[in-house]
Amino acid sequence: MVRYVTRRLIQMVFLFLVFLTVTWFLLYILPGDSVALKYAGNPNIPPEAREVALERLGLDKPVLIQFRDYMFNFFQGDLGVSFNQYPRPVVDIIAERLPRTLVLFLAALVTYYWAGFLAGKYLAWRRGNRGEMLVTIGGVGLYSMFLPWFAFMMIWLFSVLLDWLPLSKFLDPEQWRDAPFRANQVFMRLFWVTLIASVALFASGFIARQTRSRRLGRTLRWGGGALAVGGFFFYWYGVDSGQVMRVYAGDIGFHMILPVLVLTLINFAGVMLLTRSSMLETLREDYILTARAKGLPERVVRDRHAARTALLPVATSLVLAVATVIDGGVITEAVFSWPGMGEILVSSVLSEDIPLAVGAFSFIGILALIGHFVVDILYGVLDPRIRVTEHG
Amino acid sequence: MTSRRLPLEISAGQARLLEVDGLVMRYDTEAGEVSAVENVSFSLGRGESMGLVGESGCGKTSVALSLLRLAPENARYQSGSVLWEGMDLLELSDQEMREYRWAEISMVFQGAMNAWNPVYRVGEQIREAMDHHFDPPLSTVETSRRMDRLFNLVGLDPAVQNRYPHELSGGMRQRAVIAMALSCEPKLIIADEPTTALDVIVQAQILEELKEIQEDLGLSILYISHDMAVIAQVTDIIGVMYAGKLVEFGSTRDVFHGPRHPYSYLLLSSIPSVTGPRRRPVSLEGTPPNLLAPPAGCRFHPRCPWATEQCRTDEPPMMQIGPSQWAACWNSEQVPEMGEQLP
Amino acid sequence: MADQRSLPEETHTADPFGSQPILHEVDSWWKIRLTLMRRSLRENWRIFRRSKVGVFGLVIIAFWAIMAVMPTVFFATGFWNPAVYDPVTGLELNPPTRTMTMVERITDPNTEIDRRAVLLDGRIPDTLQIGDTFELPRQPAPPDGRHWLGTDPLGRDVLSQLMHGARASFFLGILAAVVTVVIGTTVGSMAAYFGGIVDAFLMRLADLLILIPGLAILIVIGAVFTFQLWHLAVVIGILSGFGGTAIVLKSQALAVKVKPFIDAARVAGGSARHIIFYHLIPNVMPLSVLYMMFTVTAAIQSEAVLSFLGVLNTDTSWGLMMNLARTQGYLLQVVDFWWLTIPAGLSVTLLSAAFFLVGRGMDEIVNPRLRRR
Amino acid sequence: MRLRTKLLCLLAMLALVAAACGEDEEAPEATAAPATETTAAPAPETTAAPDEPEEMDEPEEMDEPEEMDEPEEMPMAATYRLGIFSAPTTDNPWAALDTEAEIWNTYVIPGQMSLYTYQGPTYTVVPALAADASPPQVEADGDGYSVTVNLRSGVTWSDGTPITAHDAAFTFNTIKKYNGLGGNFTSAWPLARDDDPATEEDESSQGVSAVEALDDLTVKISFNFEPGLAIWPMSVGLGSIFQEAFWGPIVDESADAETLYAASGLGAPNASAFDSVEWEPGAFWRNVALDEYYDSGSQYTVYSSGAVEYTQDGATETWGGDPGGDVLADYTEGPFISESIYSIYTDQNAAVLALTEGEVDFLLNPLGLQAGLRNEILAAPALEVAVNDQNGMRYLAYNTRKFPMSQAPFRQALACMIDKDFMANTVLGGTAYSINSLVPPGNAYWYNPDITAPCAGQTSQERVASAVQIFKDAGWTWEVEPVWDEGNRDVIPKGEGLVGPGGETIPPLTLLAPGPGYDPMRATYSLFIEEWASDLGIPLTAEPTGFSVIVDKVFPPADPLGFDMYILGWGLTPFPDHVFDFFRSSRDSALGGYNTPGYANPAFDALAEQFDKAKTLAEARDLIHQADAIIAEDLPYVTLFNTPLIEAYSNQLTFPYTTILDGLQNVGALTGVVTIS
Repeated sequence: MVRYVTRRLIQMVFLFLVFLTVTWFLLYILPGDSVALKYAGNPNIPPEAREVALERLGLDKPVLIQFRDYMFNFFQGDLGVSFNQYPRPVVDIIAERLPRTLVLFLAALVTYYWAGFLAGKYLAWRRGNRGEMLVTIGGVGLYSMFLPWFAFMMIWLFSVLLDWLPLSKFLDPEQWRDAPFRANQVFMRLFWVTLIASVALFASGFIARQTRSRRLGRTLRWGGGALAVGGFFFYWYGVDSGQVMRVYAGDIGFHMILPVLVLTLINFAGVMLLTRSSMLETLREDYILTARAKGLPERVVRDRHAARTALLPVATSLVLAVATVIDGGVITEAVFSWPGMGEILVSSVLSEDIPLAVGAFSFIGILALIGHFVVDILYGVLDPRIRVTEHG
Repeated sequence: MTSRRLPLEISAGQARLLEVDGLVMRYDTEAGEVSAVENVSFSLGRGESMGLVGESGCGKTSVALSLLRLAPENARYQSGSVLWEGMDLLELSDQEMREYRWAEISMVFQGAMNAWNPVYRVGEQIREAMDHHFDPPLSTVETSRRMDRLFNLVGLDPAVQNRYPHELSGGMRQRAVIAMALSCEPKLIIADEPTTALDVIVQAQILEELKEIQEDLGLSILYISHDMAVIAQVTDIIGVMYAGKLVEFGSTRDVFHGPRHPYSYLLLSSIPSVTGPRRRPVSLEGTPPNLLAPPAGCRFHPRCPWATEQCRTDEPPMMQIGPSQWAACWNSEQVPEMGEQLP
Repeated sequence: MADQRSLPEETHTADPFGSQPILHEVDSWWKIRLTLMRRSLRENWRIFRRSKVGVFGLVIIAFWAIMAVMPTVFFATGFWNPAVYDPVTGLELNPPTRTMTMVERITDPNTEIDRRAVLLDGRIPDTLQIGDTFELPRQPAPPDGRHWLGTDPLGRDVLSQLMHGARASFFLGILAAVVTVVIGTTVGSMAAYFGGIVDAFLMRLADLLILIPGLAILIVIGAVFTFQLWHLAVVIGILSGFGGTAIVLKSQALAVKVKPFIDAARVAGGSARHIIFYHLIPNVMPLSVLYMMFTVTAAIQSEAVLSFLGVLNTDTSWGLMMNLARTQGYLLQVVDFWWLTIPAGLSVTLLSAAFFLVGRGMDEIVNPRLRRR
Repeated sequence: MRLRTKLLCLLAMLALVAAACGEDEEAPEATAAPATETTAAPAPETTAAPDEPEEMDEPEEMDEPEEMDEPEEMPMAATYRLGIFSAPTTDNPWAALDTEAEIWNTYVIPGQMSLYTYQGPTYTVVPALAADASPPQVEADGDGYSVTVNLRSGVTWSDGTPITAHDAAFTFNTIKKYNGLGGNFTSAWPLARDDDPATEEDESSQGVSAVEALDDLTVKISFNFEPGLAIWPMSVGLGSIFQEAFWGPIVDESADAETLYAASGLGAPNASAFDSVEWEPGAFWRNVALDEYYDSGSQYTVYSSGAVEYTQDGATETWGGDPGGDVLADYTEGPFISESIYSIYTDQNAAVLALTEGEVDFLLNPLGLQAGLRNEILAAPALEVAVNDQNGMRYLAYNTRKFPMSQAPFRQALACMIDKDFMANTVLGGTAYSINSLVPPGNAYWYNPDITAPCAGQTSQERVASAVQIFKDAGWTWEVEPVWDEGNRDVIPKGEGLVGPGGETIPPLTLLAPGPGYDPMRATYSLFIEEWASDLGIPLTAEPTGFSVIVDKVFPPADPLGFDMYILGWGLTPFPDHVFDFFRSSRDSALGGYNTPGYANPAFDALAEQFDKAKTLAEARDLIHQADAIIAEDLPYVTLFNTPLIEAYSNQLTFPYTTILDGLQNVGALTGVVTIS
């Protein structure tokens, strides 16, 4: 196991190096450079100014030297400074954008996976039902909806026609006037509090599964759940820091509803169909027949036996999707005025801001690599069969 | 065609536990109606063991699943009844049927590996059955006490219950399956190919143990197998199925020594005998019929060396041949004695 | 079929050629293979037909295929004059007009002109007095007898653009799909067949491609080249073929590799190339065709998004129609200018959904475990 | 289990949202406690006139009593809500002028002081810190030249301290310390090279050699050459001046410009009526009006002649010549608002929705609103519209270094075929208007109204005839001469085998234009030009491509022969020195300049030299008019069209004027003088 993990890690590092190199050079060979693009529109800037700018950004050095310097700094934790927002360090910019993107897209991801999984489960279970074709076609229709257009229609519906939800942005400036926090602090707090609550939930469930005694297990499961949810609310209502921040967190949450809804509608069908396939395969397994023969209620057969095993590929794809949340946001972030990593990705590439673009790309790469790695580990947790094959 | 219940004198005096009477079950498929079980009747008493043999696809598993009403959703019961202690299982509501399952009739599935859900521990899966069938529910202590007893009964270390199915060997898994089948104290166990995937030594051990358990607990067991040898070893009564029909029925001893249906004969002859008189193994030519459009008359006639014109048109009824032997063949007398060379 | 548990285990690799491993020397080999192929096609069609969603998708695709052919017919028969109906340079020189009245304060912007509107429209003489009327050409014009779906802000026929857009989508989708299949099957089969270092190299390369964020890299490439439709198709093909598809197909090919007929072919002296192209690839092909369908969907969607963002350099496409509506400010005027956004937006959805649905239908062929019993 | 986890997470999230939204009454208490620095009250402080029925449904506007510390004469105190389309990237005004020279930063960062400034809506150069109504003249001074400027007293930074000559000197010395800085600094404050004396040939050696504070209110600027109007006052006079007290220590500690740029500028003193108090990156930026603004209450009257009457504390000055013509604007300096909030909308469509929904009062966008929104904004009862000329142009450029573009008749004949009015009115549907001169008509002072388009007003038939005549006169010949067929309304037959006077054949030519995804107007335009060229027998292919691809081919000097023709656009400044920058041979793009056509005309260059030395506006205008006429005749550029700048704003807003070149966005949406009812 240790050897396997080590080998995987070495492979990952190597792969990452190659990825970094390819991205860097790909961006480098783009026509023009950051300075040319920036100054092309301003005839009042004399040529000398361009040279000054090039020198300042280090773009006057030979390619290989630039690359060597970049890599050297990269592995010392210095991602350089953005060309376009000179002299702002890339790390700063990413730190500013990442929390927003993470919170929005993780919330959307969890929601649409949850919705998709439920829908898929029922679709497989009630196979041949009249609704099946309707739901499938409707789901696929939504799935292939042209995202920007659909998003605008939803904004129009919910924010203009019904006037239930805010138009766009992630906060209401007038409410945030003189806020004691920066939005990122709130995003981070939201992220951590929710993460801790979820981990507590998951852990209590996991421990409950390990216990021999059923009663203890049930107590643990529900107790842990209640504690996690209770803790979550206690934090926002009982703890001073949470109370103060609650209004702001609520505002952000309120602004999140529409993008999460849109992303859910667009994406749930993919998960639904994956779950359906996976579940249909599971339903053909002998142990489903065993479970039925044991006289278990249908609900237990469906949820405990069929869906639990069918969860495997769904969970895998969830983890891989987590790894891609950053680049999924290009359109959504623009439409909902939610400037995050997706916006960075596009704008840095278009303005040939190499350090920022490579920084953002490498972040995505690292997330994806970790995602793949976690999938392997997760598979072991979810499917006991894998655990052993790994040993052997 | 009228259905006739077969009087079974072999185990006379015992109350009939299970009586299957004229069971007809068909599958609706897009290609048409598949006649999977055609007018099958038999009965089984308490403590008896019976075997159903036949080639793959002959409908024996369909019969077994019918007893639990677990046939796939496209199955339709045309006629007939499955009487369990006089009550027709086919008439029960889903909820009532669920209560019957495992508590009265349990099943040992073929391919024990696949019968286990890979993501739960063995113990959990057995406990689950007990949780749903004991009223009032068993206490935690009682459950684990029972569990230990079950594992001891099938010759497994009780510690095995905390392992995952894939961590067990084939034999252990099969024993655990038997333990699971016994967990709710059923009266009948259906053993569907209980030993197919195992090596011969383990196979023998398990069959031996099953037999012992049956005797100890006074269970009835319905064995389902394509393996004549297995059936011969452990059953009192045997039914031979071909293409959805029961073609021969009788005491195991009679059928084995003097099969009166050509199919039984050929099936038995195809097994080389180690102990008996040396004979040329006979091969069964051709393939089983397409059940979408079964042949008219006797379903075996296309492959039968003794088929006559009558066989092609008229379906033979079950006819009593001996005191405890029935066969559905117009020409049962023509079937040679075992050991005789074929003409 | 009778008994659920005694069904012969169907696998992904039911190999119609497996029983004739030695036939490849014989002249009639192709004939036999063709017959077999026809038979398997017929059988697969039978299975596919049962999938209602698959057939539904196929009907939509057929509809769009006809749409894609129509302009050629219209131009050839003279029904459409290229000067007017060309999707790029066509121009309605006599657009419908409407009579506008100058008012002080506007109530209905469609028939009355606010004083301010004079400033907004270069064609209105600013000497106009309140109460004067004025004929104003409508561009974009709503649907009428000449332009069934109206005209766009540049006076071009929307229907013609829609039809040409269908053509572009088909071209793009099919090219991307073919590239996906070719690369996916070749790479997957080679990795499976050779194993070892070849496998490691190819698979790491595939991992690398998976790491790359798709849309961003397409934008990068869009900035490097004059990014035309076929570039996009090839890039999407490579990304999806070498990335996800190759990995799935490799595991499939691995399953095929251990089948007896491969050994037989090897014993019979088949070269590596022969075995890969004649035995491995035909067997992973059905699965790769499935992925092909999903690639088409992805390609159509990517094109639309890239065009919408204005990164792609094409003449006509649905995404570009939406882009024009967006950059000219018609995107949210769904009621007043529906013909500028709804047909194009709906087309993207319909066609990509259709390919996806066909893919679902094919899934049931390729993966018998999903079939209804 | 995982399923339940997810469910609970979701529920928790929703519950949180519901809880936070549902209990607004707790909100102020929670906010008020930790509120820290700013002068404004934490809760919404805007007041609406109580008789305004439309405001009734926004309770928070009614809740709070009016802020009492607002000056008495201010009629209203309100929040001005503006939308911008890209997040500001810095709060540092130095960086905002150099590396971060993005319009979005300029919009939100309060302005710095300068000696002179542009006065809207005429863009007259008027004194800001300087006391003299018109810029003093440069005089010879030792080896070089210098100008001494007297400063006004009573001009203060936002922190209340006076702005002095020392601040100007500090600013220059800082720029010098960092070797000139970059971006806008380079053009505003050209730095004299210390090592070698200025030469005529090497423009880069010319610049400001020193800025000294003679006393608090006198500053002397020294040059190492004799600067023309373009340098003094149009560059140096308009250059930003920073406060020494605040920035001095930071500059002392910063070894390089990078460190200076990295310093936070939020709350740094500035010379506007606002202070930046809050920057929520990616979401909004908030500026709060000063309690005491030195210019508050001053009266401005702007005449169409460009003259400005300025009245402060009862004393009236007249700037920019004698008052004459109509009064374009007559207003009192504010601010009349309490704060301005700039919200970021990353998508224009969303921003327009926000505008029509009343979420913002004004959208700041250098491109204005899209033409297709005409109907929508006209129909919106709560919106007012302002339409203005854009100071810019879309143009076709010939690479005059190559045959046949090097031949004036060729350029003229093709330009003759281009029917700009047809393109603008018919093809572009009236969303654009054609332009002929290099200075757009909206720049009234510099615009040359005598310039007409080649073959202006001719029909298609006449255009073909004229183009053929131009070629023939120059000795060009065809194998098949193009003829206009009136019956088919087309050129039949098209020209074939066009050769130059020396028998040169025309190689296949490419016309680069932005792709339809980037700008459908220019892409379509290029296709029509291709069509017209082919009518004449010119093998021209339009190639719509990526914007950066064109920039890459056209601007870097690597391969000046790498293109034939291209279509791009320029955004321009009010002082039109671009007319010379774009075409004088010393600014050839091969040398790093902006003369992309490689145009070299000694007569034109001579005008450029005169312009460099011009001392008065009238003189400069005359030279610009002459230059514009030369280009319109010789056509290295063919100016094509311009689009109007459409802006919409809430009808609650009142601006002193709305007609201004480049629109209200160019004067920062007039935050200083706007009133909100």
